[in-house]
Amino acid sequence: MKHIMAEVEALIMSGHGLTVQDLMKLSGRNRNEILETLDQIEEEYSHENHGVELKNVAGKYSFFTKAEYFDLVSKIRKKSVSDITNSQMQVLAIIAYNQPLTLKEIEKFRGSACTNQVKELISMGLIRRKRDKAKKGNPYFYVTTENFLKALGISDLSDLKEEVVENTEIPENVRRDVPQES
Amino acid sequence: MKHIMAEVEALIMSGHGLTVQDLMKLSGRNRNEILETLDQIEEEYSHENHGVELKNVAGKYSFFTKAEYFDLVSKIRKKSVSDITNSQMQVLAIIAYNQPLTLKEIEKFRGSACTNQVKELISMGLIRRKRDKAKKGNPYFYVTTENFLKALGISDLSDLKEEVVENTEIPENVRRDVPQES
Amino acid sequence: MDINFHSGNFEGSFDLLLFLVKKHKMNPLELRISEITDEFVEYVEGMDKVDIETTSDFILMASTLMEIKSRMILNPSREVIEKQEEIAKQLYEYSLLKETTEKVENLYDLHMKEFDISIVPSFSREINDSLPSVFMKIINTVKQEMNLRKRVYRITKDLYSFSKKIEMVKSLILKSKRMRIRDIIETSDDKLEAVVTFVTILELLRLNFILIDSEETVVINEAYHG
Repeated sequence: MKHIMAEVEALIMSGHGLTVQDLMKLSGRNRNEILETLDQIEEEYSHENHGVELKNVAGKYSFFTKAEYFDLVSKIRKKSVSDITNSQMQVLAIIAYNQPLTLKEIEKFRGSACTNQVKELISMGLIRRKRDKAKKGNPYFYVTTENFLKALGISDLSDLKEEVVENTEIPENVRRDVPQES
Repeated sequence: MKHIMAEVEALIMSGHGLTVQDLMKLSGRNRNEILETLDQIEEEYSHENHGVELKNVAGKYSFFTKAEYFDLVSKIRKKSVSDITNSQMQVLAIIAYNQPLTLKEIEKFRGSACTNQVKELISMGLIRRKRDKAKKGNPYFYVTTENFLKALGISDLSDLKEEVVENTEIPENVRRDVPQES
Repeated sequence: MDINFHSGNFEGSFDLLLFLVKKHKMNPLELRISEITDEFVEYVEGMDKVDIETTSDFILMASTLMEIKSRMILNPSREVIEKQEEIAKQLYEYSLLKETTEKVENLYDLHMKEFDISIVPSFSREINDSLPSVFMKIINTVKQEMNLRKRVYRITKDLYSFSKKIEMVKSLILKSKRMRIRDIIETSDDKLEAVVTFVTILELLRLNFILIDSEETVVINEAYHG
């Protein structure tokens, strides 16, 4: 088992984001072996004697320096920071949680106009619009992009949703009654 | 002591070869602390459950994948320098000889488009782009990397530069035309 | 509990409602309006009535709550229960949204502080991963040659463009028909020009202008030149 750990570590550290599939193909191991190994590596690097950690971002595994060493690492590395305003963040959250949504639906959620925020978020590459040709009137829908997952450092949207529902502290039996947004 | 380990690990993993001096300056730790930490990290990564190791190459500390995983890791390095095509080499030579150059300037030299060659050369690590904020329009410039020199078997260009500067026969105004490596 | 809230403390009436629901450890979906209406009204009365637009939202909510509360006490009809459920559902959606916004913000801020890393493959083999061996060989020859002559290396930025170099090398080869690669490269003044010269040779090979005779010699391609 130890050798798999070393193999997967070497692969991820020298690759630029590898999926479980990539790792299976490269190492010739099966899915369970890879998943188990990823867990072990994640566990190992979560210890405080490590300054880097394993993350699944948009389905791809990479190592990142831990946020607590940001000040230190930023002395040698630069990151371009794009500031997101509160209102943009709100619109982004509405789309993230309920996508796909039309502009009208977003505005209904928020209770006010948000054309500007939507435009800005598109130009930041965090959301994009798509057209649903099947629907009447060919309306535009807004959805989050892969860049959104990358900006948040999460593997997929379910990460976000699960945690949110857990945090709202609603008992299991009630939660099931909540109307599910598609 | 654990935190120093994490600090040094984060720094070395995100840097491109750091000296003990660099590490002292960046972390604010003294020489002994750094040396001891480097020993600990080296020890830790020498275990067989790790696929990478800490190495001191010419006084600079970097992590490398272990030799035994070379074959595995080389499967993901699709872009090998030895696969360089003639047209890529042409573009490389133009950049090497006239750097820094914008994409437009490279294309002017060559008389045809070379976006693809430039991209491939970047992915091979032979050139990189940098931005000149002082210039109008913030254009990207392309320059060769240290990897390029390594691939050529010329470890660095500094001997060339030194010879130019040392030679007093060269007038000031010519010296200023010497392209500076960053 | 301090009730001197300014309207700025809550972005909207749902914020205040959610605050009270949480304070009473109530589940948003099992909202019991009668239990929190008085408090809600108290807060709204304590507000600065400066921002009419914001406060009107609170006042509207307060009156809705009061209406539901009184009707619940007097006559808990199906209609009024549905009204309460409607507010409960909206409140739940609002709390999800608030939670999501916070979560997105936190994740974004956190990941902003993380740098991706990438490790160089095993360094001993790395050196083998280089330009074609013939290139290496020639560059090394040039290096030795130049060290020997201790030339003055002056890098002039615009001395040679690639096309000029091609013409130079072409005429050189045309003259002698057959040349050692090393001799062609040696016409260069410095390392970087040597690179350009070598690439020129490769380009002429690609164009079939010349052919490789042995590993170190090129000849004019007679077929090409008719």
